[in-house]
Amino acid sequence: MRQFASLLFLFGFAFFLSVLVGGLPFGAAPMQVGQAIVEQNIEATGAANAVTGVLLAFRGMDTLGELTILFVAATAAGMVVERRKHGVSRDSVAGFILLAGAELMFPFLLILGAYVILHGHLTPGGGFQGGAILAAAFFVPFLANPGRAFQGHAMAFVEAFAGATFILLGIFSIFREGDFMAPMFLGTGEFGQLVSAGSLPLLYLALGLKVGAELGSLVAEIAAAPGSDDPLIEEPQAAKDL
Amino acid sequence: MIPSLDLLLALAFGNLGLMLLAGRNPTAGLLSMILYALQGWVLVMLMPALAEGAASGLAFQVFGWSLSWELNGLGWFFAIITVGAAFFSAWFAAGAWGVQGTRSPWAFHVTLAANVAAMLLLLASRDLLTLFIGWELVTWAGYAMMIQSGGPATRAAYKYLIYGVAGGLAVLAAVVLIQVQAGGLGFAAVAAWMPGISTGMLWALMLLLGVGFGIKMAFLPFHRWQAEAYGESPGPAAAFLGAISSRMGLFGLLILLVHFIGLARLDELLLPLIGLDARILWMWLSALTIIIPTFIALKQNDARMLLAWHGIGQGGYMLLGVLVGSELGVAGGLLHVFNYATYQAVLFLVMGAVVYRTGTAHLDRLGGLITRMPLSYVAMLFAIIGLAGLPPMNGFVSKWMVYKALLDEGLPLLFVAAVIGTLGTILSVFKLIHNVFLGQLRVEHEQIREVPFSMWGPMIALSLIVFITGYMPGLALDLVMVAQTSLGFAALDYHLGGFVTDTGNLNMLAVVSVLLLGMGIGAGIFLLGGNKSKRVHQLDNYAGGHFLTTEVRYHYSHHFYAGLLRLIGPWYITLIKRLEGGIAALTDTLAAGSDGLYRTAYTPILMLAATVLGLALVL
Amino acid sequence: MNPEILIALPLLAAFLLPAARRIDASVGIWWGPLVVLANLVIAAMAWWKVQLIGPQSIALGGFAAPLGIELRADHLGLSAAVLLNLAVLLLWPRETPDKARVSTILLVLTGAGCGLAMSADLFNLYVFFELVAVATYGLAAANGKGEALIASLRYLILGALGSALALLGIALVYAKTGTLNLTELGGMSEALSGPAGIGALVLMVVGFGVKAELFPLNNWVPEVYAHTESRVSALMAGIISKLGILVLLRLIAEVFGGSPGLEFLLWVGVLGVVTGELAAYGAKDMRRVLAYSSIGQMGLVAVALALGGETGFIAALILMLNHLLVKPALFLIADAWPGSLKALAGKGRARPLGAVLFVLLALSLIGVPPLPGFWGKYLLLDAIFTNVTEGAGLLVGLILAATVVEAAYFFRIAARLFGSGEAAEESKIPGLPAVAALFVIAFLALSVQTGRVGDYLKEVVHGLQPQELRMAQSDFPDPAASVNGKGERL
Amino acid sequence: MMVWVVAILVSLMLIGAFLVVAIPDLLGAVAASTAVSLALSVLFVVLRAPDVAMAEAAVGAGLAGVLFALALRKTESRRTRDEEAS
Repeated sequence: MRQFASLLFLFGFAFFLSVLVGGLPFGAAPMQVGQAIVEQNIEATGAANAVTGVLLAFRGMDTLGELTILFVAATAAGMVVERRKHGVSRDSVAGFILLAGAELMFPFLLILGAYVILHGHLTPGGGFQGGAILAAAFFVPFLANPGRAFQGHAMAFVEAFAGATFILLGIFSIFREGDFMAPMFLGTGEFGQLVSAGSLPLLYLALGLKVGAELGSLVAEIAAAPGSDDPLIEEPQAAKDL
Repeated sequence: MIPSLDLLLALAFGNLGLMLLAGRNPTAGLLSMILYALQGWVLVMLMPALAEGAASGLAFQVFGWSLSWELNGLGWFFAIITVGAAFFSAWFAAGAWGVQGTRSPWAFHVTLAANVAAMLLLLASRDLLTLFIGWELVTWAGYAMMIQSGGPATRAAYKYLIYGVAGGLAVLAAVVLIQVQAGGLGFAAVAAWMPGISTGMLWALMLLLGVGFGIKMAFLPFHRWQAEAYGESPGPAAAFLGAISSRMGLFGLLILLVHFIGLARLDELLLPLIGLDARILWMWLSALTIIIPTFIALKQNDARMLLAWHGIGQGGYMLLGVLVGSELGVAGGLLHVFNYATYQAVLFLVMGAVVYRTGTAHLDRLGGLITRMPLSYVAMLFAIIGLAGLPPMNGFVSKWMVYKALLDEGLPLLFVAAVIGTLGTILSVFKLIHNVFLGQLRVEHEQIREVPFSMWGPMIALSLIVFITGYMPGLALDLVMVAQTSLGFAALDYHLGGFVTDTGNLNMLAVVSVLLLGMGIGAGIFLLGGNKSKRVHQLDNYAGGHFLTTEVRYHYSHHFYAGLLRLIGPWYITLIKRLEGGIAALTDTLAAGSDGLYRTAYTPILMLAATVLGLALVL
Repeated sequence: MNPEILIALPLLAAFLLPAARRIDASVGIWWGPLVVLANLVIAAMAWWKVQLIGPQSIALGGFAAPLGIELRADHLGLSAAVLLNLAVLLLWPRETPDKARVSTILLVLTGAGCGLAMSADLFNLYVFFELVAVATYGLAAANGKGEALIASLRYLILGALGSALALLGIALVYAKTGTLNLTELGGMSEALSGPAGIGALVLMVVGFGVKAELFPLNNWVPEVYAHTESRVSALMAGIISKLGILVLLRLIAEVFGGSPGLEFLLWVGVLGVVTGELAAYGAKDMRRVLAYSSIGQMGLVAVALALGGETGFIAALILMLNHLLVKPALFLIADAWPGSLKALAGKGRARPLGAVLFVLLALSLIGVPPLPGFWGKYLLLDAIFTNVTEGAGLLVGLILAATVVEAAYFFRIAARLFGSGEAAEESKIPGLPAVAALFVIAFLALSVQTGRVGDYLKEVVHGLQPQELRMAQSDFPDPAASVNGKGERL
Repeated sequence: MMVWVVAILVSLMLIGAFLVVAIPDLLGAVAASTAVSLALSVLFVVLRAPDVAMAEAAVGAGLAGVLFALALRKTESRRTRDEEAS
C-alpha cells in the first residue's frame, strides 16, 4: 500500500515536473546574468576560468556558505560518531597489493590535488575538486591500513587556518577596497598566468586545504568509529520505529 | 477634584493592585470595601456628566486603531450594579469568612477586584474593539474567580471557559468583519453603517454577536455552562458572579439589538419559511430561557445549583422586557437587572453563610435552620419573595411591568410563558427555603450559631434594599431611566411609588401599605385574641400514627415535586447535552487522529503528496 | 561597521574553534558566547545605523546586484539579526556532552542566520538556509540519546528532501527569468505568473516550509522537540522556525505577491493550525503539547503570509514576534515540571510565579487582548476578511475553532497546575529560570508597547517592497475612521 | 550525434538509478549510485561543464561512495529490511 502510494505520487510529481519544465524557454534561455558574466568576467576578475570567477568573485559568499556547510556537517557527524566510541575498533589491514598501491598513489594524488587547486582560476577544477583529491590522498592509505596513526591534530590546525584565511582575506579586502570579499585588491594580473586574478588563487588554496582536511578527517573519524558488532554499544531501542 | 471616569478606573485598578499586594492582610476586605464604596461615590458623582458621555483620558494607539473609553448611561447603570454587588460581596468576605471560608482570601479579593476592573472597562467601551478587550478580560477574570474552590469547580470553570472562549471568538470574528466592512469600529459609526447593509450580512452579524453575547448571558441553547460554574464558586464569589457577571451578555445584546440594529429593523427581518420576524424569535428564545432553566432548577438538590439555574431563567425577563420596546417594557426589563442583582446576591450570600456553618448546601442534608440562623432566614425570605416576583418585594415591580407591557403590546402568549416561568420559580424557591430553614433541624446542626455580623450584615442590608425598592420602586427607576434614555427610548412616567401609563398605574406605596396594614391587623387579632398557640419541641411530632425518634427524621425534602418532574420530562436538555458530548467526542477523535498523523514515520511520502496535491491545486 | 561582519565573524570564530580547543580545552566554553555577544553588539549598531540613515543595499565583493550577491541591511534583516543573536546568546545550551562542537555549530548557525536575514539573492538565501538546516540537524542530535538521534535523522531526511525541492524551485525561477536577485525578480512578475513560476513557489514553500514547521512537513517537530534539551527546543521553536518564514516573507513580499501559488501556502497554513492544535489537545506530555502548539502558531503565520498585503505581513510579523518570545519562555518554564501532563497536578501551587507566567504567556498564544498575540490574530482575521473573497467564513471558522481547542488544552494544563496535588509540597521545584525571566520581561515590554512595535513593524513591511505595498496602503485602517472624535456615544 | 551520446548517458543513469532501488545488497546499491554519478560527470563533460564534471566525479563517484561503504561496514547492515524479513 505504502509502496503503491509512493509510486503514485512519484508519477504525479514526474507529471507536474514535466508540465513545469515544459513551460521553460529551452534553447533561448533568458540568461541575462550568465551572459553578462561571460562578457565581463575577464575584465572584472582576470580569471581565465569563468566558473572560478563566478564561484570566488561574483558569488564568493555562496562559496563560503557551501564551505561552511561541509564544515558544520563534518562537525555534526563527528559529534554523533565520536560519542559512540566506547571500545576501540580496528579493522583488519588490507592485502599487500592494496597496501602498496595505496602508498604509491599518495604522492600522485597529492600533486594532482595541488595542481587542480592552484590552477583553478585558469583551467577547470579548483578548491572543491582539488580538496576532494587531496583528501583522497590522505584517506586511501588510511583505509588500506586502518591501524595507521592519523594526524588529527595537524588536520585540525590546517582546517582552522585554511578556513580562517578564506574569511580573513574577505575581511582584509574591506580595508583595501571597502567591500567584504572583494577579491581584486591584488589586481587582475596578467591574463592566463598562475599569478593572476587577484586573490582568487589564494582563496582557492585556502578552500582546497579546508575541504581536503575536512573530508580527510571526516573519513578518518568514521573509519575509527566502532562498528555495530563491537562490544559496549547499545542499540537505541527506538531505532526499530524508523 | 471633579470625579471622572479616569478616577473610577484608577480606583478599580488601584484596588486590584492593592489586593495583589495586601490581599493576605486581615484588613484587605475592609480596604477593598472602602475602595468599592469610593467607586460607587465616583459613579454617583458622574451622573450629571453622562448626558455628554464621561470620557476617559486613557487612550492607546495600536496598529492604527485608537483605543479610548467613555462611559454612557447604559454602561453607568450596569456599573452601579457591578460596584454595588462587589461592595456587598467584599463585605461578606471581609470578616470571618475571609479568614477561614476559602482556600485563600487573597485569591478571592484579587479576582473580585479584577472582575470589577474588567467589567468597568467593558462597560465604558466606546467602540467594538475596546468592547471586545473588556469582554475577554471579563471572561478570564470570571474564570479566575471560579477556579478558586478547586475540585468540581475546576471542571465547571473549564466548561465555562470553553463556552466563553468560543463566544468571545464569535464576537471577535464579527468585530473584524464590521471593521473591514464598515471601516470603523466606533459605536456611532457602526450604528450609522448598519442600516445600509444587506440582510444576509445582518443575519451573519446577528448570529455571530448574538451567539457571543448570548453565551455569556447563558441564553438558550448556550446555557449549559452557567449553573455549574456559578454554583461551584465560593459563596461571595457566586453572589457577585450571579448578580452581575452574566448581565454583561445582556449589555452586549442591548447594544447589538437596540443600538446597532434597532427594534424596527428586527421587525423587518423575516425568518425564511416560518414567517416570524427576528424580534419575535428573540422574544421566544427569551421566553424559553425563562421557562426551561427554571424547571430544571426545580429538580436540583444542591441549593447553590438551584439558585444558579434560576439565574439563567431570570435573564430571559430582562431581554424580553426590553424587546417589547415600549417605555414600560424597557423600564421593566432594565429594572429587573437591578432587582435581580439585589436578591440573587442575598440568596447566594445566605447559602454561603449556611455552607460556612454546616459545610453543605445539599438540600437533603439541611433543614430547620430557622431556629439557629434566624437572621439568615429573614434575609432569604425577603429574597425569595423578590425572586418569585411577589409583593411587597422589588421583583414584583419589574415582573409586573414586563407582564403589563406584554399585554399592552398584544403579546398574550409570551405573557403566559412568562407567568409559567414565575410559577416554576415560586415552586422552587419554596423548596429552597423549606429544605434549608424549615422542617426539622438535623442533629448535627443543633450546636451551630448564627453567622457573625460581617456575614449577616451584607445579607440583611441587601434584603432591606430588596424591600425598600419594592416599597419605593421610584428610587431604582431613577437609575433605570438613565440607561433607558441612553438607549434611545423615551422615559417612563414614574414616581416614587410606581409608574403611570395610559392603561393603568401602579403605586407600590399604596399596595405595600395595604399589605402591611393587613398583616398588622392579623397580628393584632392574633395577639389580642389570646395567643392560642403552644410551643412544642421540634421532635415532638408524629407521622402515620408513629412518633418519630431522634434517629428517624421526618423530612419532606427528598424527591420534592417528583410528580411534576416526571410530567415535564427534560427531553430538550438531553438533546443539548448529547450535542455537547458529541462535539467533545469528535474533538477527541480528531485530536487522536492528528497526533497519529504527526507520529507516522513515513514522512517523505507525506511531503511528496503535499507537493503533488499542492501543484494540482494551484496549476 | 559593515553588516557583512555579522556573517563573517561567527563563521571565522567557528572555523578557529576546533583548533583553539586543542590548545586549551576551556576555550570551548567561553569562546562561543563571547563571539555571539560581540556579534550582537555589531548587529545592534548596524540596526541603529539603519534607523538613522535608512536601509542600505550592499553589493558583496563590490560586484553590483544582478551579477554579484546583494545583501540588504534593512529593517527586517537587521531586526531579525539582532533577535537571532540575542536568542542564541540567551539560549546557549548548557547540558550538552560536547560543548566545543555544539559551540561551533551554534556559531555557524548565528552567522548563517544573519546572512539569511539579510540576503536578497535567491541562491544565496538557499545556501544560508541549507547552512542553518545542517546546523540544526547537528543541534537536534547534540543530546546524544538514542531517541534524539532517531528524531534528528527523521528531521534530516525531511530537510534534505525539502532542500532538494526548494533548489528545484529556485532552478525553475532562474531558468524562467535568468536572474536570482530578488529586486530584479520583483519586476518580472508576469514572467513568473505562468505554471513555472507558480510551481516554483509551491516547491519553495515545501522546501523552506520544513524549517518553518508547515503542515505536513513538520512531522519532525514533535519528535525533535520532545527529545532535545529544553534550551535547544526553545531555540529551534523560537527563532529557527522563524528563519524559514523569513525567507518565505521576503519571497512573497518582493517576488510572488498575488501569485496563485499562495493558495497552497494558505491551505498548508490552515491545515497546520487545525491539525497542530488538535494534536496538542490529544498530546499527553508537555514537550509535545508545546511542539504541536508551535506547529499551530506557525500555521497562523503561514496563513497571514499567504494573504499578504500590508495587514497580512504585519499580522505575520507580530504573530512571529509573539511566538518568538513566548515559546522559549514556555519551554524553559515547563522544564522544571515533570514531562507528563498527569504528573503536573499541584505543581503550580508550589511555585506560583512560574505557573502564573505560564498561564499569562499561554493567554497570549491563544490571543487574549490586550496581549500581543491578540493583535496578531486580529490583524490576521482582518486580512482574511479583506483579501479573501470566497470562503472567508470557512477560513475564519476553522481558525477560530482551532483557537478554542488551543484554549481548551492550555487551560486543562492550567487547571492541573493549580489543582490539588500533595506531591507538590514535598518535591523541591526550582524557581523561574533567569533566562525565562528575560523572555518574559521582553514579552511584557512588547505587550505594553504594542502600539510602538506596531508602528515599527509597519516600517519594516514598507522597507520590503516599496512599489506594491505602498499602493495597497489603504488596507490599513485609518486611525481617524475607527473612532469618530470625541462626541460619539451610544 | 550529440543527442545520441546524451541519450545513452541518460539511459545509463536511469538504469543505475533503478538498480540503486532494486539491488537488495546495499554495497551493490552504493556501487550503482557511484555509477550514476560517473555517468552524470561524463554527461557534464559532454555538455561542456568540466568544472562540474570534476566535482561530480570527485565527490559523487569517489568520496560519497567511500563514505557509504564505510558506514555500511560499520553498521554491518548489508541487506535491506525487506531482505531480512523474508
